[in-house]
Amino acid sequence: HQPIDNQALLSRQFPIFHWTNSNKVLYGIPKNTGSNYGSGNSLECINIVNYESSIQPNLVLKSFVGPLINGKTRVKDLEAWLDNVIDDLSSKDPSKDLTVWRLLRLQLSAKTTLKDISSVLYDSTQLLAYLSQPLPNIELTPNAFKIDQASQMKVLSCLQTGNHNAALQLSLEKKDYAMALLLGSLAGKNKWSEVVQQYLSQEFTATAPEQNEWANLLSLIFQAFIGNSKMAMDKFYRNSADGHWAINNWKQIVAAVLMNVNAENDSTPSNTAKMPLVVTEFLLEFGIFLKQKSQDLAASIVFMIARIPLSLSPVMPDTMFTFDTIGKSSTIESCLWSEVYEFSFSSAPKFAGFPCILPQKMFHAYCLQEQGFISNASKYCDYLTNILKTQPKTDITVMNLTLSLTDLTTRVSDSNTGWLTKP
Amino acid sequence: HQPIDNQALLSRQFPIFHWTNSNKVLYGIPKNTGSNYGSGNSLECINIVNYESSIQPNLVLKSFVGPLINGKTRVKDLEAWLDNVIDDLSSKDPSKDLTVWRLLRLQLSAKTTLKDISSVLYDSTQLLAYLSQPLPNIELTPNAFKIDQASQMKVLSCLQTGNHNAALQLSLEKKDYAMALLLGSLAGKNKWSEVVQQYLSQEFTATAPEQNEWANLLSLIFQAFIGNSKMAMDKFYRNSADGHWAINNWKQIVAAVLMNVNAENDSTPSNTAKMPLVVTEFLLEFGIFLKQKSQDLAASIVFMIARIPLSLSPVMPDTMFTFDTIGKSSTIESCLWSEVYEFSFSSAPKFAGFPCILPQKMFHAYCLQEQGFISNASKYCDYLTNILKTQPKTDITVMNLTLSLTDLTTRVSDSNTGWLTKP
Amino acid sequence: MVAITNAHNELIHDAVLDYYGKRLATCSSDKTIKIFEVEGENYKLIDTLIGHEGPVWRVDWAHPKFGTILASCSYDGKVLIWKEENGRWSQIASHAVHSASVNSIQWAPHEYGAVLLAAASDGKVSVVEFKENGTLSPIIIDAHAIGVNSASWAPATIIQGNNGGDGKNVDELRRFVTGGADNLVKVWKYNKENSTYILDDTLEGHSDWVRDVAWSPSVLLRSYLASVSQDRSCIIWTQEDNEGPWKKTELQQEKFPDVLWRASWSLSGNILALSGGDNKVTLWKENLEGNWESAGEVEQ
Amino acid sequence: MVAITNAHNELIHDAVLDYYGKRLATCSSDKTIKIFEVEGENYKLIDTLIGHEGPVWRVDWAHPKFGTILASCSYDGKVLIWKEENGRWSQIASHAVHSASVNSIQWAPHEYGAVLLAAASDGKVSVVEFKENGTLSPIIIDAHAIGVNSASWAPATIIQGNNGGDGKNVDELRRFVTGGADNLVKVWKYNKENSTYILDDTLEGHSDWVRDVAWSPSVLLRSYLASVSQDRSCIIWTQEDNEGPWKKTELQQEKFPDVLWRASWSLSGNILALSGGDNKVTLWKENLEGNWESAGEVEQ
Repeated sequence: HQPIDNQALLSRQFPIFHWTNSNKVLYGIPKNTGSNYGSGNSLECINIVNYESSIQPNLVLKSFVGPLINGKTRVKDLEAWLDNVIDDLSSKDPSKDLTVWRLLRLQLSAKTTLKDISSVLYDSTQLLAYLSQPLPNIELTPNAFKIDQASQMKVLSCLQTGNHNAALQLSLEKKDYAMALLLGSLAGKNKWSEVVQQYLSQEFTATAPEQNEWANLLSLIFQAFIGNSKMAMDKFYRNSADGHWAINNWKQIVAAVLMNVNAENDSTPSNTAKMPLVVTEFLLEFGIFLKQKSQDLAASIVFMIARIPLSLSPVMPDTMFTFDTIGKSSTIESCLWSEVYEFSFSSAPKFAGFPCILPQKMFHAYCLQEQGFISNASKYCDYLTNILKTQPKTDITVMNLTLSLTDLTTRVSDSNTGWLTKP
Repeated sequence: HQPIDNQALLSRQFPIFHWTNSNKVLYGIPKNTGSNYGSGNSLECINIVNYESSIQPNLVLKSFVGPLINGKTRVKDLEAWLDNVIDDLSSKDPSKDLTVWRLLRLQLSAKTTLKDISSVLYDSTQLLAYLSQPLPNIELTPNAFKIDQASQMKVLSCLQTGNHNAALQLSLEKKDYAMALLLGSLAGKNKWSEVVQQYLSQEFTATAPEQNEWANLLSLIFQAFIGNSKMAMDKFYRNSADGHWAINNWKQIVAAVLMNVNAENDSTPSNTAKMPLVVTEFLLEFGIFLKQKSQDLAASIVFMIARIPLSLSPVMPDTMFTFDTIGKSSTIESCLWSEVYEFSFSSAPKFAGFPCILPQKMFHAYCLQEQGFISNASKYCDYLTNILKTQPKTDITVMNLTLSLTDLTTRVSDSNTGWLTKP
Repeated sequence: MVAITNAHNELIHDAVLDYYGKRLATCSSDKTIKIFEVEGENYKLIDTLIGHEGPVWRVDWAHPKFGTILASCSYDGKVLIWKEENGRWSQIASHAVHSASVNSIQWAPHEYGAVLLAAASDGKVSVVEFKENGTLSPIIIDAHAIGVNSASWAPATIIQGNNGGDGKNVDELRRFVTGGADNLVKVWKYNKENSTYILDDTLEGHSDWVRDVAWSPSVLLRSYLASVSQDRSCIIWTQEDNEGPWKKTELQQEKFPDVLWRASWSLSGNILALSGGDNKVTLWKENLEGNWESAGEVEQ
Repeated sequence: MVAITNAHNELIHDAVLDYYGKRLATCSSDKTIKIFEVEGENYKLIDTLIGHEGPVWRVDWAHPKFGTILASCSYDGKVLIWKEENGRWSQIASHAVHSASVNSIQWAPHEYGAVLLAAASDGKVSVVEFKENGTLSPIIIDAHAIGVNSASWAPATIIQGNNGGDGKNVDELRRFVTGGADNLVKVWKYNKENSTYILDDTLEGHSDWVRDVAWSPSVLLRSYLASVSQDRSCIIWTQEDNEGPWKKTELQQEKFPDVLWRASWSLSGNILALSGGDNKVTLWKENLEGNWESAGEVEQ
């Protein structure tokens, strides 16, 4: 391109576009008549049209059954709306990732299990075909170790003298992991975890490049359930190949862990906080890893599954990462998701909402007014007025939101009165 | 021997012996003058002597610090008495089995651990010499199995589809017990126990006659801690060699199990009822086995360790065996043991004693009077009078004991008054 | 310590102290019974009771509440009751239902009244109650056809009642044990409906005449019987809770050197004393495992 | 739908509806400003405002609480203030501090008062408050030496105070952004102590003149700036919580077909409209991953 002639630019007719206070837009677009230079070419037409004539309104926003008020909004209506959105989106684009929508839909129901959530992340039925294939009939040749009788007797004597450590050490020296695991189980939870850890690190190291990454997953599942998730994440942080595999397959990873919460633990509905502690730990550590690798949306989904509240506080004491939005907060989906997610906590005792999503709710209200959905915008203004009353008046965000709400409320009521001129 | 001449017997002077109501005995023993036949040989001397001149009084009975009354008897005194008895008995006969004495001594203390009890049953320090011997440096050759990679992937897929059973089955088919144990641990307590059971039965069957019986013990320890004691006993019931081994080595067996209660579980004193459930189950099942094999005293010791109360009710719902005495109830040791054992429960909340040992306490009182320990006998009469008042009057045993107590009390007060004739 | 020397010139078959330990009765082949007063280390012959026409086998003092009363039994087939009143002894009753030697007598638990159990070589035992107004008709039972050598009362025991017409929920259980020349030991139980004692159990084990049986006075809930025999063995019989089978335990594996003659339990039932033809009085007690072990010997 | 045709014969540089959507002001290279009344589908020319001596670049309506007031800026270096009273328009003030073309004007958030921000080719921006009694001395700042093409106010924001002498715990944060012929975007913040605006941040990224800057009115806690440039790119700048570094995001990887001229955020800040030399008005919004995607195009 040739260098710009700044002066010449002042002689060009550029398109004009302005948003207006009512939900109209003003624009003027010059005709394309070949050469754009020269005076005399002025704007033939300045148009003032409704927002929706010019810009495709967001139908999901329009149909949303919010504001979601506990005790007032019927869960069935919200569920039906979610089902419709899911149907719509998937029929328009079958490849679109609808994970958050499906997850929220599940989280509204008290009957949802972790296995249901697992299936949303990853449909493991695709594995069934593979599973039904018979394995090649490999003849079993010994390739591992079981301790000899003399050592067995030593192990017994160690136990009789109450020396678990010596018994374990002996089994591990002889690489009899089955015996070591049994001994570990006798010695209590910590020792058990140590033995599992040693077994996995010995037997599951990806030594060869062609070593299947998926062996990682088997190891990870075991580590998650012994409460070793933090240590298991190390590999992902330190080894970039493993880290990439984890990022690319995060759904299968989370799905695999969730699928293995056993029946004893999974009798509680998953939209309560009664997930086994080791699973919550795993989700937190994995979510933080994803955050670290800038996989924000994935991390958000993981935190949602862990039922972490939206908040400006770090998700764990020793991290800086927070979970305050699902997806970029300036998108309408993110606003709707936040509100539905918040609503899914309604039945939690003494639940007072997520104060950190107030700006998103205000943004939601602004978008409603802007796109011409005045009655919904009005509802949101009332809703937000009520919420702000319950918030501490000295909170800076509350003050700013109050100002914004005043402006919006004025704008909304002006829209409603049509063309009356103010004095 | 020639047939007895009944008539001739009537012409013989036999020794005469009678007990008396006061604590004296009457006897007359004819002289041995070669031929015992013929008339004219009469009893030269009829002696009336104090009990203790003729019969060795029971010094343990004499020194006993009973009756043991909660709040009145000082535990220190009882402990000192036990220590003295133990010293005495062991110095007189170093080979005498003092297990019950030592156990009772331990059970009076709140600081006693299961490991202490284990050491009383079996001093495992004798194993330390054996343990310090280095093992022959056997080169490790593979003699066990670890699943191949393809199977590993299948296992992973099973887990992803939530099919624990298939994953387990595969590992077991491939005889990878370490993997199977890990999978079992994921699947919950019951599955874990099943896997352990299968592992033990496959890997620990005594196939060859020279197979070390002691492998049984290792297997038994594991089975006890997975709550499989009932099943573990089967082997002892069905196989007479194993059964004999169990009877002959019951102390080492119980000691081994107790020694392996891990620190997490063993922080509670063992004279409370807070033993891990699986250990109590083991002790009950093993005790019942010993009872079945008529090893009553051994069974009693096992039940004591399990802190089963003395009672006429079966120790478990599905058995007929009871634990109502430690050793034969008609012995003085048994009486003292019952009372000390009962006393060791004093600190249990709302403890009302063991009604089933009332006859033994009465018997104890009778023995005291008989052997001339009149002031102690008197204390016991008062003690029993108070206890019987608290018992239901319509209880048959209580009625009978009340009669016996009346007789004894009369006899005791008669002893005290010496030679006064009753009108 | 008192030593009464040369009480009789002929065989002395029994010597029994009374309840208070003040009176000693001895009986002998000389057909007499001697009563001594015993005080501290001294003794003094009070009376010699004459009445029996044959060797007097045993004497037994009644419970003091009935007075100072003694029973005796003899080869002459009679049971005589003697009483001391105002320092003087007299025969107050005679019980002559047996047609052969009466070999043992024993007063019942005093709660039953003045009841006497006698065992005789005519094969019968008799239970006779002496009432204030004179004797009641005795209950006579065929016990061991060839002859009964000994009979011993069980302690008075209360058992669960039948909730019969009398409305009470408890009953008395009255039993005694006999040993016979048929080598058997038999247990008898009182039957209210028939007002007699019926056979409760027959215990086989001895291979010769049973010479003495003794029922332990132990307050434990297990009944112990001791039977001694000319077969030179002593058998202990035990029963749980007053019903069910009797369990047989040989006192020891080997036979005694000579015949065993008498058995008696200490008042607690803790120790069993046996006297035998080897001129020993041996003492026995049960050990923790339920076997019987020596508790010593009474030395001369 | 209203279509105002041939408002001017020469280039129309700006056309802005008032707060109520009833008045439309257009300005042109013909040096005039035309005021139209718009009602439903009809419009009517009310007045033509004459006063500028060069092309009028932009007009901006003040908040109705100040009355029906319009500001205009021109190549002639002047900023003129016009007011409608009783249906008649007149020029009520003139702001002539700049010595070259005034390229953009924008009234401040009405909470600040009747405050106007002007950016001029003399390299300065001026902030002038119009009081009841006449103009206050303007604050003049050297912004971009070669020339300032655009300036845009941040929304009125309250922040934590310093707890200074005035006792309050909150403060007003007044900021605006400028775009210059030096290719830079600069953020300015009011400093109370010095009563002037000082440079808060300098944002490099464009490779040619920045033609327009727009501060998003979004109520979210993140500040968004859009800058468009002759270099045919649009850059979005974001800052968290009013402090810290600004993060730079290219609107799209590839350049636009022609220069970009104007940028404006919708009132919610949800959508960004860009107008450019390719005669298109394109709409943009952020997606879930934080990238910018097309939200459509405004069709003629």
